[in-house]
Amino acid sequence: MTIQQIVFIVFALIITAGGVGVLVQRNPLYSAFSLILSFIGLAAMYILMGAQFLGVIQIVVYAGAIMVLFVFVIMLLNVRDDELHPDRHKYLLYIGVPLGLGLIAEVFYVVTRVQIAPAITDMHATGTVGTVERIGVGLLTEYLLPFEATSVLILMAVIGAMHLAKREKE
Amino acid sequence: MPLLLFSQPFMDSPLIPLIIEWSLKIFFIFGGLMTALAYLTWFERRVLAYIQMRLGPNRVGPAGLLQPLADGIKFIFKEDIVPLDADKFLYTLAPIMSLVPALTCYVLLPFGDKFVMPGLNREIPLHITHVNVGVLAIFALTGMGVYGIVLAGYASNNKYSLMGGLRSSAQMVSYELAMVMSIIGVLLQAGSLDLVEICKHQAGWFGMQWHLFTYPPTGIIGFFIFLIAMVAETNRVPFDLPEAETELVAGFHTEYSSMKFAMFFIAEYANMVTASAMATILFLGGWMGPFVDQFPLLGPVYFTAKVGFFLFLYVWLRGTLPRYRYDQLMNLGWKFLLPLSLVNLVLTATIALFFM
Amino acid sequence: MPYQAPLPREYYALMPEIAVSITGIVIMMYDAFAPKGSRRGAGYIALAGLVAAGVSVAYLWNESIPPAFSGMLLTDKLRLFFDAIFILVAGVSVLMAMQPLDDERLPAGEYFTLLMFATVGMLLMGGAGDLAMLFLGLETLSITTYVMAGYRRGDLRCNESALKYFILGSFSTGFLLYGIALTYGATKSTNFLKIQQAIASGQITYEPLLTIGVAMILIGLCFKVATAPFHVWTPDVYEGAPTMVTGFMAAGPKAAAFAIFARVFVQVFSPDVPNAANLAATWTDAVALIAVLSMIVGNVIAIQQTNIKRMLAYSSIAHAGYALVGVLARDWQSVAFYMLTYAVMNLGAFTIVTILARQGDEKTELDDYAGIGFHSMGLSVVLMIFMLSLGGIPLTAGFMGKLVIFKQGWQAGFHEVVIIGVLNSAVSLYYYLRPLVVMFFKERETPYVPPKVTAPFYAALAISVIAVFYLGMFPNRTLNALEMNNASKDAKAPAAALPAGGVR
Amino acid sequence: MVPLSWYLALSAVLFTMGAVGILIKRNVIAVLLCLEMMLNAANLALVAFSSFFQQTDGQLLVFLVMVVAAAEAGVGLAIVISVFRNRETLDVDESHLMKL
Repeated sequence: MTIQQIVFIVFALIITAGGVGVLVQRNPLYSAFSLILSFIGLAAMYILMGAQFLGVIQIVVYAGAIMVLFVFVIMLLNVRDDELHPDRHKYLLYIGVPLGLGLIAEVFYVVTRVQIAPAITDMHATGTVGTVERIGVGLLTEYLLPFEATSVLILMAVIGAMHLAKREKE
Repeated sequence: MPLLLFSQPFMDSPLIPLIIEWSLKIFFIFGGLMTALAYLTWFERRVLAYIQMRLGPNRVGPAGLLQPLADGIKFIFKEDIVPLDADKFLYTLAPIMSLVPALTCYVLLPFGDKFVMPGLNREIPLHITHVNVGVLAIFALTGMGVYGIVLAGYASNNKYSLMGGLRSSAQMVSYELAMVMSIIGVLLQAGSLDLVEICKHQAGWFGMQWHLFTYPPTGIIGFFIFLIAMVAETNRVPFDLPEAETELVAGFHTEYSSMKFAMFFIAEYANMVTASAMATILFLGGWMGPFVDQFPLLGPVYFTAKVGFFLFLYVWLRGTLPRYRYDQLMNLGWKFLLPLSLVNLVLTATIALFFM
Repeated sequence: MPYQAPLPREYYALMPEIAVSITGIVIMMYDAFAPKGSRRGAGYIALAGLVAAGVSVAYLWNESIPPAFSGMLLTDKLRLFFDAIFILVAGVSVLMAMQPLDDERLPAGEYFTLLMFATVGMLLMGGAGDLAMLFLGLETLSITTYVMAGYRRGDLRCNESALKYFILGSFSTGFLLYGIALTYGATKSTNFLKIQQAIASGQITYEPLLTIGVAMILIGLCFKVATAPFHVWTPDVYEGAPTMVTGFMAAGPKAAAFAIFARVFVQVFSPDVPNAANLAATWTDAVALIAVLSMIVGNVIAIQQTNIKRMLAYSSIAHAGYALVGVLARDWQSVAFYMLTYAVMNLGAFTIVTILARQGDEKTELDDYAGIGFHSMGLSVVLMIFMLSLGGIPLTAGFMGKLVIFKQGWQAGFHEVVIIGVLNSAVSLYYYLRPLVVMFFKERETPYVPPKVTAPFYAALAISVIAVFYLGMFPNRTLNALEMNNASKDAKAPAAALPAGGVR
Repeated sequence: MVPLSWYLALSAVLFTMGAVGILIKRNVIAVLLCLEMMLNAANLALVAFSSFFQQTDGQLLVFLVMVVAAAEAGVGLAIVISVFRNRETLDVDESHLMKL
């Protein structure tokens, strides 16, 4: 066990715990905070892999902006606990849980096989691909068109959100 | 935390001396800062009193200098009240969520350049850790500070608290935009997100090539946008809507008492210091100033003096300005500061393109 | 290789997108500064911009432009033909929406802006040369469409439609993105050309990653085109959304998703690529199953519907099934032609439904159509044309589309699928003819006031009717443009390839 | 050093939790949170591949995905607000004006 592996396991547990928290919590605010925990763990993972820029951006964008928006809406609508409907939507539980178990099984199958395949287990994450310079240069050269396309996307999201959330003038 | 663990020095150098160095630095910086924060309250009350032609606290100790200590003792011994219908877990979590990011920021702030310890022959950089995305990291941490306030508002189960929390989150999110936009011009000039690099970039002109003065008038415009946004970010007068006592009792911390309240209080002052330090680093050259090359220890002095200026400004504003109305606040942020900062950014980029 | 800044001709390749984007921005400006009363102006600006985009597509048609913007944008016949479809769909949607927006006092500026940028999203999807571009184009389109589906924000059904569309759309986005991630992991690139090269040269890091990645992309796309096991959102969303938006959703995003389908499955993961036989066999089986399921599910459930919008929703599921036959046959031309015919007849049908639905989409049940045949003769006859075309009666576009696609399917050896398809089209005639029977032969119990049909509606209907007959009777020109008539099966391999030229 | 497969396994677990959550959660906001979780799972896989291949491409794509996620969250929450305005519940099951 190297120190990186220990760090990985710690943060993997945090991420998984956060994810489970989202599923188990009934109060959406608790779900949101579980997810924030998860995102912070993911940021640590990115930094562990050498993607420093994305690690920080993960916190700025997800934890600092998107989740604030979620929490804000939860508070604005003042949602408390889920109302319980014991009979309804049971069938989705019956679909969802086996589907999840199936996916997990598939994952472990693939993962064990990936470990056998030598091509990708030998590689290790080091180096400088994740620095701000590399990301910035990449965005403005090879990814110029997608980068511009995101501005269109954001503009539309702003206009759309404003239209939908605006109060009806009666 | 992760930033600290994976920052470059941790990976490269021998561990034991580094840990000792770190522990000492953390001890001094945090010890000093916590004391400074405590005295900031004294400072604020005294200055405010002078502005308002009063005396201010002058009973405990000479010139009231022991007042913070007395306040601290009072906070510790007060009864810790948790409202009956409050969400206990979140109610307790909120002050922690507020304080921890606020204090963590200090890990990243550079107080000066390196200095060589006499006799030890060891270069000690005057900051706790050094990451090359410092500006972003600070914004990440201050962004996390919103949650404390939001949670406090939600968990108290009190409509004034809820309103305060809502207002605060909206306010902080709105002003963060203008704030980030206003510093992009600076980042463009410095070509780095590294706080130390940004400071060093301002070393010219005898230590006075501050971003405030370069590329006129963009530096000054950016600085003022940053200043306004920073006051709004820290929820201070004239933008202290979340805790506007005339309408919201005390806003998000209405229900808090004792140490929990103290933690919000400390967090607010800690954020003020961070914001001032950021303004110093980004626009006023950080530790740079005349003769700082010859005497590296002048760096922290300059730095402290500049931060102190901003802190005085905070108090001054509080003493002189009335509070904004909420919609005025939002209009100012979205319809004035944000467009202005965008225009400023374009202007900076144009000047940089043609004159660099 | 060092990076080179894009050359001017690469910007030429982007002209349609630029034209439509600028139109969108101009509409926003116009809406902000125009006097309150003038609501139609935005629509006319949109039409002008679309015409400009159409001209630029025509200009690009005979140019040969290598992949632009570091391989992000491919310019070939596939892209340009689909671009033409998108622009046509957007144009008819603008015409269809002008009157209802007026009547219901909905903000016109935002609507046309959203429509314009949805078109930009579709255009980017058509020209995507990279999984990143594909994803962004798809998301631009989806996000605008979510908003348009909930455009009538005071109406609960509309809100729910937007919510369902959003949740299932984002769910599928998650699958698509995960598929993209795994494909990237398998091929070390997101660029289509490089992915193809990696597959051809056998440099896949790990085979199952690619298989699962492609499967997930398939699932994501099937959600978007609404094919059978992934169709559950379609009827509710189509019913709840404003009818003009439903018309757009049924024609535009579906065509765009099929453009990607053609690009990804017919070209990139084509069995013609060396070493791709296993992968292609896997997705071919899956797509065949999905196609058959979609046809059957769509048609059988459509028979039971009493709401015309729901009926058209199920019919669109069935049509997606037919179009998948073209994907199976590895023939993007037939898919493109099919989407063109489907778009015009569907838009026409939805225009009539919009006209008859009145304000707030109140009259979309079949009973509302009872006995109007002799009161609104014109509308009824035109609706009849579209319904017959959707059912695939000869001399109409629908027939030609089905003929082309089933012929290719048959030649490619998917006999069972084609037979099921033909049988299904026969079944579908039952429910396509039902509104006609109701309109002409059922007694009306409530009084009927003929709706007001204004110039934009006439224009939309005229375009659709002319297109339906033109494609139905004289399809040769279009098919020639697609190089379908003279292309024998042997000359197929180059037609299915990505545009050459390499990535700079 | 941490092998690539660990990251992939974690990402797959996260993706599965997100997908299952969308199916079993009832509160719309929780469903939106699960959507974010799915996107993040894909991001983790992309970053892992990208840093193991020593290519910037994957990380650039992650950056774009974050933009998309922000846009989606904004629009999604706006839709939630518009639904809530007209009907005072966030239960997905209660959205059944139209039969399935």
